[in-house]
Amino acid sequence: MTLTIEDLQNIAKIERDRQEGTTYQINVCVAAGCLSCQSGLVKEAFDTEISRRGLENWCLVKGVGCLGLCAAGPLIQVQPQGTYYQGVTVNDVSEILDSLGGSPVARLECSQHQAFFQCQQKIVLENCGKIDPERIEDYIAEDGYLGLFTALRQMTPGEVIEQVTKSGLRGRGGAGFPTGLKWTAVSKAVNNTKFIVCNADEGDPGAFMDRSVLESDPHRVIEGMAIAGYAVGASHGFIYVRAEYPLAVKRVHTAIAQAERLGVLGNNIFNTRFEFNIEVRLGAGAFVCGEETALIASIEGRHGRPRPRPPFPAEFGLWGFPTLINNVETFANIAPIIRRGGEWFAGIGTEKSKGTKVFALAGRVNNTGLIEVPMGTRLRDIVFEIGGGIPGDKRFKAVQTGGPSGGCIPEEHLDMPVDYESLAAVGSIMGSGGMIIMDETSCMVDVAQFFMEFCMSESCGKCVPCRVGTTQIYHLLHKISGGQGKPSDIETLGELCDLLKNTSLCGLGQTAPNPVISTLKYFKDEYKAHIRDKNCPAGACRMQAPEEAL
Amino acid sequence: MKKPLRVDERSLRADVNPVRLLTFKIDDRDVSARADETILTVARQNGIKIPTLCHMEGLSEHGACRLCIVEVKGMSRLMPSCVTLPRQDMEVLTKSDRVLDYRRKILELIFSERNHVCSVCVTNGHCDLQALAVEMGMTHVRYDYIYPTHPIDATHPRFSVDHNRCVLCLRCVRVCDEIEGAHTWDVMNRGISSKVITDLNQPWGSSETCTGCGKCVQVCPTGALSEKGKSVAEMVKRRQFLPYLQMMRHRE
Amino acid sequence: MSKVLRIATTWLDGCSGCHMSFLDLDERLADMAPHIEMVYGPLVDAKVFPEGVDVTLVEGAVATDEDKKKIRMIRDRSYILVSFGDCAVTANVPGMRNQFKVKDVMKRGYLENSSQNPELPSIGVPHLLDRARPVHEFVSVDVFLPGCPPPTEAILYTISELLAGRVPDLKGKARFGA
Amino acid sequence: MDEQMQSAMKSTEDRRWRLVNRTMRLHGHEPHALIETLHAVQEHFGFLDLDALKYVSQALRVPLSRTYGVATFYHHFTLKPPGEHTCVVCKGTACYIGGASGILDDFEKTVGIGPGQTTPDGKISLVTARCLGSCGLAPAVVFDGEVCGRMTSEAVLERIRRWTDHDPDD
Repeated sequence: MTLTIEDLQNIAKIERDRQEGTTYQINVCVAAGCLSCQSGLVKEAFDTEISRRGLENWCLVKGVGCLGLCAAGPLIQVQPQGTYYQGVTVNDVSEILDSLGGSPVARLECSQHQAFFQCQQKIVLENCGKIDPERIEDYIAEDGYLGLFTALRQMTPGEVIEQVTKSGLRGRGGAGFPTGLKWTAVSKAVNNTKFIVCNADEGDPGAFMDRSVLESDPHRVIEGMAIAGYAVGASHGFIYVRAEYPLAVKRVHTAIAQAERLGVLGNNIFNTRFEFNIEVRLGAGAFVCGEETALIASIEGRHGRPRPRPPFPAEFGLWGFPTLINNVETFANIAPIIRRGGEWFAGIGTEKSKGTKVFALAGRVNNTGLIEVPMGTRLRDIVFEIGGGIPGDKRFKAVQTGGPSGGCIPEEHLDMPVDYESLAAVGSIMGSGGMIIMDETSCMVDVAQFFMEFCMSESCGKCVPCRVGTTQIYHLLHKISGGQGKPSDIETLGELCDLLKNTSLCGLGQTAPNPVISTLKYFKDEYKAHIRDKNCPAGACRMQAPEEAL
Repeated sequence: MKKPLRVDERSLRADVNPVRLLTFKIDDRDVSARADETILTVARQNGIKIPTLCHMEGLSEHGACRLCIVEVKGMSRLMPSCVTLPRQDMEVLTKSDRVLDYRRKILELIFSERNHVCSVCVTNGHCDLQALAVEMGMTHVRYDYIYPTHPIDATHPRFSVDHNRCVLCLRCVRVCDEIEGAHTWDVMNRGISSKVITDLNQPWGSSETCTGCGKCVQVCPTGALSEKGKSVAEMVKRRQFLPYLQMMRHRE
Repeated sequence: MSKVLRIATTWLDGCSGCHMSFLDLDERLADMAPHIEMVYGPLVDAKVFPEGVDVTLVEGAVATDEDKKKIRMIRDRSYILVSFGDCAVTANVPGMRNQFKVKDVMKRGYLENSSQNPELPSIGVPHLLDRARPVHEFVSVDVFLPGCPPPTEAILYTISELLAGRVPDLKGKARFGA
Repeated sequence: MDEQMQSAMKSTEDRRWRLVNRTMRLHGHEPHALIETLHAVQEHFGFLDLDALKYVSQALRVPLSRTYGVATFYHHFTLKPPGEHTCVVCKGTACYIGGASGILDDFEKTVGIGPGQTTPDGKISLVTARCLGSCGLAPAVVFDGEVCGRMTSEAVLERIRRWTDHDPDD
């Protein structure tokens, strides 16, 4: 028995009726951020209280994915009004239930009209905070798997790729390679066996977009992968996800099982000859496995050491077979593109960077959390409007994008639009979308040292420039931040950074110097103060006594 | 239940056509090559010297020491010649100032990494690393030495391993896996803590899988792997077996 | 050439082997004599390191607090500083203790391996630094002359070039270990 | 490990080994199941000991040295038994900016162990994580699997005191 479009529509209708059958709906965020603030207990308390009062047919409680404003967790949203409540505890449950039908509980309310909610445009996160991630029916009620149906029944693989190409979508994992080109390359590779890999090894410290998407809307990723499988001619997919994200792993497993049971994964999907299966593979704590060839090695059960490219995975990937590797957010964009057309997607964003981008705001900013904005949004708007500015009257110093491979952007460049090219022009990268805001209390030498320590311990150790170079750079930064640097160290730093960038084997080594290069460029005075005056202007570094100096 | 994924063999590279011939330039000289030959191979065929460390004729390419980097016109990054295939009309520079400068810095990084004390090394005078320093005109290391703590394992009856002198070229790992077929050696940890190990990081002498063939010792470029009982003058590595074994295995 | 080159030699943590190699110049020393003046070093009888030295050859690694003071003073008083031999260039054998703590090295050397009166030296000996390090990690060095010891020919070449007013280029002429 | 012990492991009544064997079976005992299998061993036993590595190597036909290499390449795997309680301090960027290094310093000063170490009595292990993805709640610390956000040194040490002074399991 295979699934038909009528079955799909039927499931959607039943689900919508179920949800619209109650007057009120309370969405409790049960993504990792809010769960760690005990939102699980809050949801339980709502369930208990509602059944105690016998209101099951009047108010529906739903555990949903990330509502975005993690700083204010646990968050809940009451529908149909859309009222947000922040910092909700078990003790607030009765009061909120009492207020339904009357005026909202003012002391807990979190204005839905603030810039944080108003300035966003959601495609990837459209279902986050709306649907129950553990119920496939809820996803289907929001047009889920309609994209897969459209692709399989109404389009040829070539037409699918054409739409993706037309959309202008670029890889959301960091480098921004045009997705359509990648798909074309894999589809053209001549081989009966091909693989699809979803890279969910989100290793950038400071990024949690992929985790939220997998926790809040896993079916969207599965659907994107299946469409990709159809387009390039692959019947097997892997989701490579960090073991550090147990909740995401669990929800992906649940989602795959539901999809198999329903028949949107497996054989003869939607009565076609297309078959597609997905397996989950756990990462084990290696940032370098975000690199395509290291990721492949890891799925093959080996240590994640990259190999020289070419050949690219599109020709020679998993076990030597053509392999398409895209990131979670890239796959999450596919179903909407197929449903609404590439042109619709291409209408959003800037000339060269299309669509929206999810960012994880963290660091010294009021509204830490997850946001999605059109490409080309001004950095200043993200930090000061959506992010709500810097807490405690402190002065903004820099925003770090792209994680350990990215750079620190100073105030003078805040008015630039966020897209791939603009970020590269100021020495940073889009990366996967982590955005760390730093204020005057952050020392840029210390920050550079932090990132270099990261790269040093995440270097796989295969090629010399990265293995020894990161260690030497870290050693120099450590000396400088401890007040033991020599004036010539700045030049040596610059030389080593240049060496790593141009001679390292993989992307990790080639981009590892970026945080140092960008801080040297924009904050050289801070380096000089450490070396010449043995002083940390931000007061973050601990200087050693001069006698100890060499 | 789903069938477990079985992958019986690796797919072969279909993206390179070995029959095709092409011409390109190395150091302004016109050279011709088969499409599946690396820049390094073609350079050596034409008598152009490019220094190498992890590369070894007869073993798979590792592409990790980065000493064989060359400049390719139109590309900002330098390319390792041991794994880069030429393209028609490509212009390769093997001795530009930029290339020589980077190579020397990389060699200095290698020297700074471990405790290479040439004066008290059994391969002093027969060491690939030492020879590279002379060849590349490296008279000192501008980076601070790291001075890691590394043990010497002399538990094997005939050989010993001194990790202070290891450059992680992994020739030993490859020869043991690809030629001897034992895969006794591998690498543990990562980054600067990487270390070659036998079996479960146990003393070499207690390894169950080591056949004692000594191939790893012979291919080791430095004094990291050596034969016991050999004096400095005697510790010359014998590597003729490698092309010979290759030939014998590929005969009809 | 008219000017006489004022040369000093000194050794820090080294074995004096480099100085021996220097003496191996033998009769060529006599040829050189009219052009150079040895102003300081173990080979001549001068008590104080003089000011305004043209060339100083430094043998040995910087291993004690005294070495550290000395090399800074020498740098100040020398126009050209030559790192003379592997110990000065790489820390070589003195650097082999760097893997271990000074305390453990002393214990091993003076207590565990001593059959008579095991005792740690404490009077009149300089304090060991945590690590023995090459000279150029402390002061700037103009010429690096590696080798353990540097070959006599390389020493001759170095001095001849300096006499000719050129900075010697030792690339390919000397090697570590030697 | 001798033959006897191996067969004992394979047919063992120990539920944990049965689960590990099940993982290998699900992947057809293919060498590519190595990492998945090591995950299973660590999940059920808390760490990877040499006998387990040897057993997995043989069952999946993976060279011993490669198994050891893989087990030590990935930071998630540990070859030492963990303490009774585990405290994970996130060292992601947001947590670092938020003061995670101060927490680690104070932890070391008070409890006497650094990251990757276990107290001599085997009670507490301190681990650092690269990023828990709870950046919105920085700095984040995990106590025996329970993620706590916006932590301070005092709050962390208070939790640790509860573990050492009054262990509910005792």
